[in-house]
Amino acid sequence: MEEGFLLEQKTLEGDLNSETSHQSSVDFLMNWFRKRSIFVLAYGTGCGAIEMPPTFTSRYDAERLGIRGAATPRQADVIIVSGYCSYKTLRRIIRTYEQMSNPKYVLALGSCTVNGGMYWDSYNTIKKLEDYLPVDMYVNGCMPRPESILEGFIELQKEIGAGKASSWQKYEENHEFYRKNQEAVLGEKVEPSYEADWYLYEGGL
Amino acid sequence: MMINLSNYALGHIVLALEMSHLANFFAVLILLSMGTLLFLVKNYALPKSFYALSALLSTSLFLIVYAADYLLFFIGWEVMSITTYFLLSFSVSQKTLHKYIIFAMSSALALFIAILMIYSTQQSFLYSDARESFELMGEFQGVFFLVLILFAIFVKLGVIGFHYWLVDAYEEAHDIFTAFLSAVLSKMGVYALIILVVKVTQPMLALAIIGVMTSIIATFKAIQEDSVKRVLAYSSIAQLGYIVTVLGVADGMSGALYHSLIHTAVKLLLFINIAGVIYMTGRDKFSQLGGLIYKMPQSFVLLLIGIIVLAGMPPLGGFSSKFLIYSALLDTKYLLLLSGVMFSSASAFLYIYKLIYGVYLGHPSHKKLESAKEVSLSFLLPQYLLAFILITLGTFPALIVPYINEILLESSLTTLSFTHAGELISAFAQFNGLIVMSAFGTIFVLVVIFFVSTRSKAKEAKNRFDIAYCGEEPDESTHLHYGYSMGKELARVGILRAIIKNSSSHFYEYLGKQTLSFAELFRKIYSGKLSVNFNIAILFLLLLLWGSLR
Amino acid sequence: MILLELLLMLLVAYGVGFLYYGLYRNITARFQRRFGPPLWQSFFDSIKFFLKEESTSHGWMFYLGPIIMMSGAITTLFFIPFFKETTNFSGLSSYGNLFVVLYLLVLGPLGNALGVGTGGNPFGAMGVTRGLSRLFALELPFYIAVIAIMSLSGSADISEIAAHQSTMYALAYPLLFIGALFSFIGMMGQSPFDVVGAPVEVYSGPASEFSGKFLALLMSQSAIYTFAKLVLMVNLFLGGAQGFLELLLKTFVLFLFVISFGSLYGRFKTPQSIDFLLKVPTTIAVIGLILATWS
Amino acid sequence: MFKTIKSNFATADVEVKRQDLYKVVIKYDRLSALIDFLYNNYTYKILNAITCTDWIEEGHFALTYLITTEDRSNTFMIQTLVGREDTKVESFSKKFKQAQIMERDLHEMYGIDFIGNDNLKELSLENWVHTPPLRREFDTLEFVNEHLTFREGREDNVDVKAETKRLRALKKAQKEADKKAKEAADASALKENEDGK
Amino acid sequence: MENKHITIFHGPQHPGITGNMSVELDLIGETIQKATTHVGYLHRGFEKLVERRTVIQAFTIVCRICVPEPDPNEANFAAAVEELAGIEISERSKYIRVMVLELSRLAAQFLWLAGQSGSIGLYAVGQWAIADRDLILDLFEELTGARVYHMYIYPGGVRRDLPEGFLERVSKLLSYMKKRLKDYDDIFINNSSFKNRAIGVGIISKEEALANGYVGQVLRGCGIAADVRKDAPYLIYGDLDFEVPTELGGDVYARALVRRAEMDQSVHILEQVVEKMPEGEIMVKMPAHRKFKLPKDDTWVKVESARGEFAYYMAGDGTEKIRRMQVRGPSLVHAYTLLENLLVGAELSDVALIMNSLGICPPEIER
Repeated sequence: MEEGFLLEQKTLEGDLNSETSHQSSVDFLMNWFRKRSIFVLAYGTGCGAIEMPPTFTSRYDAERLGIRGAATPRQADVIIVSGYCSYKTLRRIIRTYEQMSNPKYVLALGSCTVNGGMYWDSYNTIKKLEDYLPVDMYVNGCMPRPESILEGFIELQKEIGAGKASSWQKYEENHEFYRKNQEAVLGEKVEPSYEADWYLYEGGL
Repeated sequence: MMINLSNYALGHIVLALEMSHLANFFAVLILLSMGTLLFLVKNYALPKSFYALSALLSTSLFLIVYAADYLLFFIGWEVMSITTYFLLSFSVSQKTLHKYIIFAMSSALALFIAILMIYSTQQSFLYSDARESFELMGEFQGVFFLVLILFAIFVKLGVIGFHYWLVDAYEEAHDIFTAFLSAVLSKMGVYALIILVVKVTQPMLALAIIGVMTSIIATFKAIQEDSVKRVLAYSSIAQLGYIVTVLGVADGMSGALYHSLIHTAVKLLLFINIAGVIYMTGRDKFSQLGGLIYKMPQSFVLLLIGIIVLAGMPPLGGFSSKFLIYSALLDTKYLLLLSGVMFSSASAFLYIYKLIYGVYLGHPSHKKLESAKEVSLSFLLPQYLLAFILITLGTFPALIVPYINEILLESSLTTLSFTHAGELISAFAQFNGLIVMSAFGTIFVLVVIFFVSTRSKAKEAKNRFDIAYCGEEPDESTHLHYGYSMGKELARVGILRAIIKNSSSHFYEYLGKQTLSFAELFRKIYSGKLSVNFNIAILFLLLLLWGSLR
Repeated sequence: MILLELLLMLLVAYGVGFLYYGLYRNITARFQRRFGPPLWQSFFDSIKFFLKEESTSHGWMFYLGPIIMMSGAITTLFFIPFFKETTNFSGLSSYGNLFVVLYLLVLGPLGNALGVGTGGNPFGAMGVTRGLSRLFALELPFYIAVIAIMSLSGSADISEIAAHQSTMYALAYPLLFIGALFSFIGMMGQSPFDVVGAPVEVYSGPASEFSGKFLALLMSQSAIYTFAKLVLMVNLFLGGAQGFLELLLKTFVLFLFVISFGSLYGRFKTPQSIDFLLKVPTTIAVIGLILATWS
Repeated sequence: MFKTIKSNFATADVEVKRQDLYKVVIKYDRLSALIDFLYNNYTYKILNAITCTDWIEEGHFALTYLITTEDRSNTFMIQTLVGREDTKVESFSKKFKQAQIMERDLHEMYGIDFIGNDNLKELSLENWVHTPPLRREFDTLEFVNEHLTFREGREDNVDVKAETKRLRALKKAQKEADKKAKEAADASALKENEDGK
Repeated sequence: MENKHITIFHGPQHPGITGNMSVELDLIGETIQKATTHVGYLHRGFEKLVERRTVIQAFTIVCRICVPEPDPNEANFAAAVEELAGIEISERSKYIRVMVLELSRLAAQFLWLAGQSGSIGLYAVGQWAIADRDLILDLFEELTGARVYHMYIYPGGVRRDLPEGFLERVSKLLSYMKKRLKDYDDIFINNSSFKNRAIGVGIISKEEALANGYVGQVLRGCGIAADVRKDAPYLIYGDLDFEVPTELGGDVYARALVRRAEMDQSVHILEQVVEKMPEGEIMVKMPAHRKFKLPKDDTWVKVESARGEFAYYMAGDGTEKIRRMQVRGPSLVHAYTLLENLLVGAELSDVALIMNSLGICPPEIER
């Protein structure tokens, strides 16, 4: 029994390290630390949140892969958009996302984030998350099982390790595009108070 | 080394002035306060009589300090009390004035009787005869004498139970005068305690216990207050509580003197700082201030130095005096008292943080505060001077030890050992302020260098509302300043609620009501409240005189 | 020479601190019936945060807050000798004493509190208030115990106190030790006194607003701080140590006790924890003090 | 009880739906009197829910108040019909505290004004400027098509019957194509075979 | 002008909130002066979506109304449809439904256990409880094919028959649970730190609870034995032997004790169901789903969920589609009328505790 578990752990970790890439050793080290430590924001945005406790507790124990929860967006690396996203929540997600520090990643859970899922004709949920936020990894299903969430995390970690997960750069570069889409559903007046050049900030200590 | 200035004989009463080291020490405190506060004067349109009365007040203070006999001391004390009354009357409400004058008069009365008791044993007012006179008194008379003296001094110090007038007066007095009250007039209480009690009697455990109780209770009272000046007033009471405590034990004089100096300097610094804030914003409550740090950065840093000293944190001067106080208590094995003092000192962190948070940190609680600017140099200069003194005393804690030793020698007490200015040595341990300061400073600089050179760049938040706020977005109308609320939760703790909720004012209000109804009888004969008080006082005085001389 | 020694002390504290944190996470994981993270996970976390591309700052005081905290932690460490009866690894302890250390222990958190206040996050201010409210209750039993042992040892010098114990004070004066231990659990931020950063109540308390390298610095200092506190406790009550092995053994036993205690109890409310600390451990410590110094 | 209700309030008999569920339809102006009657004379003291059904064809809302006895063994459905446009209804929030939130919900979803309810702010929606969503004239699909984009490839929004037909035709065509291809392949194979020979 | 209080949000992005909702709190110190609940972060317009779908299409989405325990929704929906269409289901399917409902209640109580212990920082209990809940989810997966959203209680019966040996596995789980639940008593329910936090917090009076239409553990925690299973028995609950546990305190601890006792009762009911499970059909004959029409009629059905009475109002209009389906979950009144009153005067530390003990579940409030 335990052997089987240890075997699984070994496989998962081996899977994590399987990606070989051509990076400078500094980048490699940096990305290695980044992928080995993932703080997930405690934000159950939709019904997928019900499978988060199993993922993070004793049965599936995401902490063995270095994945753990973080209370505030300031401390988090990953925001999980767990399922459908009503406009009211979308606004909070955008604000929260913009408060996270670079590099940051978005993991989208469930079919609803892909194409609206069950709620394709609902007047209050968005249908395609990537119009509003850059998504690093979609985990499909309604709802995704803890195993698939872990799988999604490992894929994300591999991409981080290879330096390929760069959705945050995409968000910076295409900020106007995202902002336009966000305004289209949230309305002009609900614009979060950051200015558009917020991301162009340079310098600092 | 004593220098007798003069000896005048009035009948068989000998009056004397003398310039002892102790007197000089307190004179320096007076000069320091007056010197620094003078900077501020030009910012305010003060009535001419204010200056005249201040001059009178300072004269009386020097008379108190340099008197070598009780009669001159008493005259000085009286003049001080009465000029204080007039100085207070510029801004203080009638009610508070009444409170003050009743307490001041009864304390004067008590002092006077006590002095007469000393005189009646040996027919001498001189300090030099006092100890002998006290020993000659009978058991009952001795206790009675001490009670009277301590009552008089406790009123001036505002020891808990006698602080009824003090907090209100501090709050309502003119900003400059509050600083003076806290920095100097309370030190006169300390001086009186040394002259009239410590030098006359054996160390009294009761005094130490009262001191500890005072500091603990005043600390918890301070935590609850919303007004900045009231917090500082309670803080003064608490700090004086330490001095009273340490004067109650043997070998406590060095700690008491050191702490007097530190407390004078730090309270001047804090009150001048707060005066600047009030001058700039017109607000004096935590619930109305906040977020001034980037508007008034220099004031912030100066207040920061002040509160570090007030907290007794190691690199600055506050620790040096605390260290002496702790050592004295440890040395005399008053271990529970020491725990009490340290407990009070640890509790003080809360109001100390509230002081700086409520005024400078957090969010501005009103739009007006966003347009505040740095105060003028006349506010800043004295603060820089005081901050320099405090930092120097932290780095070289033993700098004034030789001088304190002179005072101790003069009172024939054991002196502190002295190696060099950086090292403060007590009976139990020593610490090297220079090393602590330079270690902390060096590490701080190294960490800053390391931190600046890391890969991650610090990005300024766009505005003050860019905070992690559970996904929601605060705006101008959201109350985010926690200044008022700090420490309010303590009222939920059973033990502390007794301290926080009960107040001596209940007792005095009850007493006041009884007196008023009693005074209704006299009202038909006398008119005017004050005169009634005076008359009652005179009656009472006659009664007591008769009692003590019989 | 002394600089080298100080550097070594720092490295040892940093490494051992993170190692203990890793062990802590693994041991609690086993309490919770799970596998737990890699041993050095906390270290990875802190390095990861140092490597963040950006961190949000709220002005220079906010910037300096964690730095003061880190400086406080390192300074505290340097004033605590690792071993007794030797000057090796005694750092700067001969220039300070227990009073200095007791105050230095608070210096860092207070400095950080300034940063927290500047950040303007109400949860941060609430966390700090909780911390400071709890602080005095926490310190009282500890102070009583420490004062008693200072009086017993006749010195306020930590290495002398450590050397003075022929039988360790924890055994000779168990009541004092128990009183201090309650405080120590709180100082280590363990249940039931972990009110400061309680995530379900005040978000994450003082740390709410710190991101990226600020958080990394806070994590690193916490590792150093933890070790410093453990060494202090060993010196004061467990008879000090004579070599690294003894030091690690004693600190680890203490650490293990604290975390086991922490994972078995829920969290008090702030007033409850103050009430409890002012009643039970204080009474124990006072009785201990009276018994210890009666003669 | 039923007789009193019939004679004093209702237009029709009380309908016994289940042994624990009665239903009565009454005029709006007798609603509050009936609820008071049940409240005062019997133990129907708990307001369980207020629901609204939009009968757009008939031009009215059916408001249903569900009142339960104190021992929760029996529920009364009191239904009343009110107009669809600018509906104004007396609030029950003074009598039943929980009515406040239920009415707020209905106000948001149907646009019914509850007079006397002091808080009718938005409950679930945020900055909603369109038709109240649960009214029948609000077409959610149209709204979605107008405001949101789908990922390409999503084909939910089709008529099932037509789609089935289309798929069948597609399948058939595929089959035929397959058949043809097979035939061709067979033919070519045959040819190759023949060639090989 | 004066700024004595401080306004903070407890949620939506907060570790101490039950789901995606928020409570706006005005505090002085940490004492709450005013609480305002905000929901709507999860509003999907179920009631609108149902109106657009045929009955069986609607069946697939109703379970998503309440995430922590979807089965009461399915049961309610099926019961309402059956009542409107006049369908009588078979005995076996009734038993299977009861089994599913009770298993789901047990799972929801474990989730509550995790939340409640997490709200006082006792994380070990939470970890255990979630893992134990997973054992139930495994059974669900075997039975229905899904861990969370089962779509199993089909109008007219249940979707699939029990797999072979399923009942044995259920009884095996039950005997494990019986042993395991005692551990939770030791480490959580009887833990002094939980008692310290929970006793005397969030007290609800009996009169208020009755008058304002509160349900479930809130009523049972103040001594009223309210339980739909007893008051208006549905399915086969009338034939089963079980008790409605009550406590008198009316506080968080009383509600915790009630919940804990309900877990025992669930196990007890499940044992009976396993024992009595009859043979027979699982589905009655149903019309083809595209031709399945509901008459123009309405009804009100309710079941007892893990958090109290869960009711549906359903009206048909003679077509294939449902004219109106209103969901009245237990949380609507609890989250507003109750929570907003209960929090005033409480401390910030109590918020998570009280919310968990009320079992507030936002998706069923806003649907």
